[in-house]
Amino acid sequence: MSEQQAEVTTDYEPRIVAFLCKWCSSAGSDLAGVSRIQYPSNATPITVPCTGSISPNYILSALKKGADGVLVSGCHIGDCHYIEGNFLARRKIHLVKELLGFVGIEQDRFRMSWVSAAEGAKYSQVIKDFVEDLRPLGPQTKVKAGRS
Amino acid sequence: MSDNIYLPELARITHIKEEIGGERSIKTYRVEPVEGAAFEHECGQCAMLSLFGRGEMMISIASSPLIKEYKQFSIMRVGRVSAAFHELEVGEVVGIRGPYGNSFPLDDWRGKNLVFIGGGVGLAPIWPLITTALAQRADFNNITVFYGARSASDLMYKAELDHMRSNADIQLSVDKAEPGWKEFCGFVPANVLDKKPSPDNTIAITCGPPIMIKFVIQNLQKLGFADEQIYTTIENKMKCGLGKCGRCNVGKDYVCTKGPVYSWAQLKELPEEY
Amino acid sequence: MEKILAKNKLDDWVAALSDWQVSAPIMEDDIWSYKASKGKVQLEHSNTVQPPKGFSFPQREVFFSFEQIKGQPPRLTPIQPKAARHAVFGVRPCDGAGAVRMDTVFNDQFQDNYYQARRSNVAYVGLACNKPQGINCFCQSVGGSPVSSQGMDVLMTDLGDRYYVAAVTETGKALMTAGGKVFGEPSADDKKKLKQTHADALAQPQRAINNVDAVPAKLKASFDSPLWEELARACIGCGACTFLCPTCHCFDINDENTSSSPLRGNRVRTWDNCQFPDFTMHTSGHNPRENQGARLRQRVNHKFQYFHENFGMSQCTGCGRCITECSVGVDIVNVVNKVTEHVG
Amino acid sequence: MINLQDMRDTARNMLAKNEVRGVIGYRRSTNGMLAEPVVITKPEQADELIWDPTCFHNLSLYLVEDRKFLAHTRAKADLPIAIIAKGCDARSTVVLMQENYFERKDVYIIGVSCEGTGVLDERKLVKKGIRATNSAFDGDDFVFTTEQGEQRIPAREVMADRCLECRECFPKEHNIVLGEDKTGRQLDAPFTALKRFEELDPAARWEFWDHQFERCIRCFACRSVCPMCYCDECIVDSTSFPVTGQTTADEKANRVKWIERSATRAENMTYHMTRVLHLAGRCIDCNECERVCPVNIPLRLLNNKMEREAREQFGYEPGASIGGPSLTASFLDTDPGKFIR
Repeated sequence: MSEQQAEVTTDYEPRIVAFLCKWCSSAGSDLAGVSRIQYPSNATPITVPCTGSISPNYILSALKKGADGVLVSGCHIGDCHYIEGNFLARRKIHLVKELLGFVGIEQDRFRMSWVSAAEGAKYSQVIKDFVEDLRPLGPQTKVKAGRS
Repeated sequence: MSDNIYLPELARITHIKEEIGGERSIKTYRVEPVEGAAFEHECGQCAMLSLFGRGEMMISIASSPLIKEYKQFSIMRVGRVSAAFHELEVGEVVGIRGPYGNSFPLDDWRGKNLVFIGGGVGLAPIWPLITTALAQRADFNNITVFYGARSASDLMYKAELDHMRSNADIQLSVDKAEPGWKEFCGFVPANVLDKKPSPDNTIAITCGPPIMIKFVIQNLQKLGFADEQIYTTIENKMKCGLGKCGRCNVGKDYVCTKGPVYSWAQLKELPEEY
Repeated sequence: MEKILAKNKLDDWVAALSDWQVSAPIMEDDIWSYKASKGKVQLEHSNTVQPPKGFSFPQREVFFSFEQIKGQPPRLTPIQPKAARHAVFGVRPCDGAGAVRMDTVFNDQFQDNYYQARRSNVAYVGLACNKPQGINCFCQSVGGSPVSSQGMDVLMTDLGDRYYVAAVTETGKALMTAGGKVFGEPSADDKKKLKQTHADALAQPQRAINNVDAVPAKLKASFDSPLWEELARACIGCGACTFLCPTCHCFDINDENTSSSPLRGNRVRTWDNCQFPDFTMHTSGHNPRENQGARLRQRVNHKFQYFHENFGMSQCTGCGRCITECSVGVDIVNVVNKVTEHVG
Repeated sequence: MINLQDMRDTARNMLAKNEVRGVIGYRRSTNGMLAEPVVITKPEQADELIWDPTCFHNLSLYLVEDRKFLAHTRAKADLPIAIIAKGCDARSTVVLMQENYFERKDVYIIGVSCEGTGVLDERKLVKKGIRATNSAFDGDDFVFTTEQGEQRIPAREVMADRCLECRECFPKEHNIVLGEDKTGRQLDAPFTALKRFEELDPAARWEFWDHQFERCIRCFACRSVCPMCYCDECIVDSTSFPVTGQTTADEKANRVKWIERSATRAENMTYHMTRVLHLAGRCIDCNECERVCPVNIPLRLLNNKMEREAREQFGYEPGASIGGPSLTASFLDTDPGKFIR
């Protein structure tokens, strides 16, 4: 522990893959930008039609390709453009999160949030919090390819 | 060939010709080694072409062994690697290893009549044979080339074939009649039966879709060709080209090393696993 | 060179092989598998679940890495296998025979430089089977024997409190010479006991393939038999039988990219399996071996007919793994017997 | 106690009366004492059928194979096919019908109750050092024939873990059923093995799974044996099986490669986790995947974890009813959402 890990974590910037629903969270992230709200640039956004369309495979794939954290963000419950997409996502993502924890992958590496198109400030806060929570965990090496 | 049997040599594309357009377009590529001389090959042999990051594919060499400076390949756009190949431009560098497989016994055929029967992209594997025979025209008796495709716009090597008419009997066909088409209308096997090439002192070489080959052979037999007078090539999925990866076998033969060239007399002894 | 090794001196011999990595069967996760020995070797195993073929033919091997910056020619860097000398203890005769089959394939016509680089550094220290290791052993049906030294560098025979150790190759002699004084000279009694042990081993009952010499011709005549489909009815098309086979050598080659810009990746060989439907599927979707019956036939014919026609020996060495590990009872001995008994 | 003769007579009569196309059941294999799956199509084959503690296979897999075969040959089946189904097999048959893989009328379920026991875990028997040539049910015991003579062992000592924890050893969905309903005879509480594992801290759990995933040889026996793994298109295959002459080069070229062929830890983990998530709410704990694994990867733990989450968080029981919703294509307003920010 300690020294070696501390050294790694000081100049370490977590890389986040953020799957954002096109109708809410993606618009929310735009609003954060347009409103010139400062937030860390660690997240690579990928816009998807709906959180309900996210296959667990996307999340595993992001981790395999070396993402330190994965965020799934969509409309608040009741606001889904497709009525029930985020309800379905809530179930599916719950299972993914539980499974990751079960095999011993830090559950903090995976996060879900509801961010509406009007919540630019919330989006920036979600990213800020995520980056801060990821930082002490150090680089994600468990699922990343090329380890063996 | 280097000691590393899986390591391709780098080769530069020096010429690309679009033979046929459409979804399943066919392009003809010339490649030259980036360094040193190209390997020697014989008519009917194949080479493994590499596009790094995409994979490898086994393609028959479509240029005559008499041409030393480059190798020619006609590639149809059908899968992962071939689709990516079709995006390439002149000057780009690919990988090549080979030559693989056996070859047509052209030397045994000197003094004979040759009848070539090709369909679609199946003209490419026998093209080196046709061009070599024509380059050594005096060594052979009559040379006839039957070639057909779905439509006139699906015929490859059109200009080259027209150019050959002074030296060989060229018989083209299209599957269905179309305006302006003056030659045979119908499938290739029917054209063969229509023109009735004589089996006397003749070797027939056919390549094309499996179903075409099947009927060509039937019709040749009707015309009196013996099994030993009929040659064809077969293909199977391949990965190594070296008789090791184990997937291209037809019975005991790995097509990549024992094939792809077979006389019908040999092929009919093998199970139909291709 | 023939010596005697007291069982309690086995670890001393292993310790003397300081220039060698030593692997031996170890019980872990409830299965026997070859693992680095860490100085202790106990040869009390029934056969391992996986044969030792992976030492020279690993499940995954990088041929070369490639890198291409847009607009520039690709750069290829061949990856040569690390050449460390490796002694594998406790190899059973069926797996020694398997090594001979693998060598045959990888040296036929084109010598496989990757296989050879590893193989030339692997030495097999075999252990004769005084009795069959499982209920599905049938090495004697396929030209092998439970006391065969085929493919081995050294063959050990368990004589109770001691091993009778015989060098088979020059490498084997070197391994034994390295042991120096841990070995003793065999007495006349030891030699007598060895003879008796081997005779007893050969007399142990095994499963049997009927009329084995006629099998290649009979299989050839049965290519179109409807029995293939029937016998493969339960087959689920997994790869357990071939991946665990000491002689199955089929592989796939793929480009595995690690970066898209600049393009970087590895060309990788991985084991493949004739029981998977995609194994022979053409790009067009046409599949010459369309159903599981045809795929079972390929596995059986490759072992018992094609290999015989090409190399004059059965590719199957009778280890029985494909039977024991099949989850639905596909049994190669039964399949061969059933198919061939239907031919005159 | 199930009377084998009843099972054989049922199969024989239905085949003789032309009520079914075939009967999927068990027969003696040529590999020692084990049973193997068989499809019998003639009344005279009925005497091949057996019923003993090695009948662990989930035969509903062969309902899937049968459908695939029919689709491939474009054959039409006028008659149903019959299946010998234990409680777990019947539940997976229900899931298949729930997913419209086939209809209820296409299958005739000959239910068999596991009664006082379940089926054998062969590995537990091997660990006891018993080499048997035959096995039989007898009340709460299994009776093995060995070289030393008959050996009677309490079933719970060598029974499969899933049977110890089984909540439904009686096939609720059936056309006819053999044996008594002994629901509630459960020997261990559900998820006993899972709970034991979960006592480990995350680092220990990771160490465990890291080791397990590294060992996978990707023979895909787990996928091949699973009745729920019926997809024509699977991320682990090098090709998509619905490819025909009409499939365009673009479709083939643009197929996403989610996973590499290399059996490395990362790829293996991606494979197994994807599979587990795809089975969530569909896996009925027949545990065939773990049984067939040649290197003993404890896949049941993963599937159990999903099963328990579904049960405790969403009140979902897989294989409960043909008309019911599927786990991941349905939701409740009360689903937990506290983890969402």
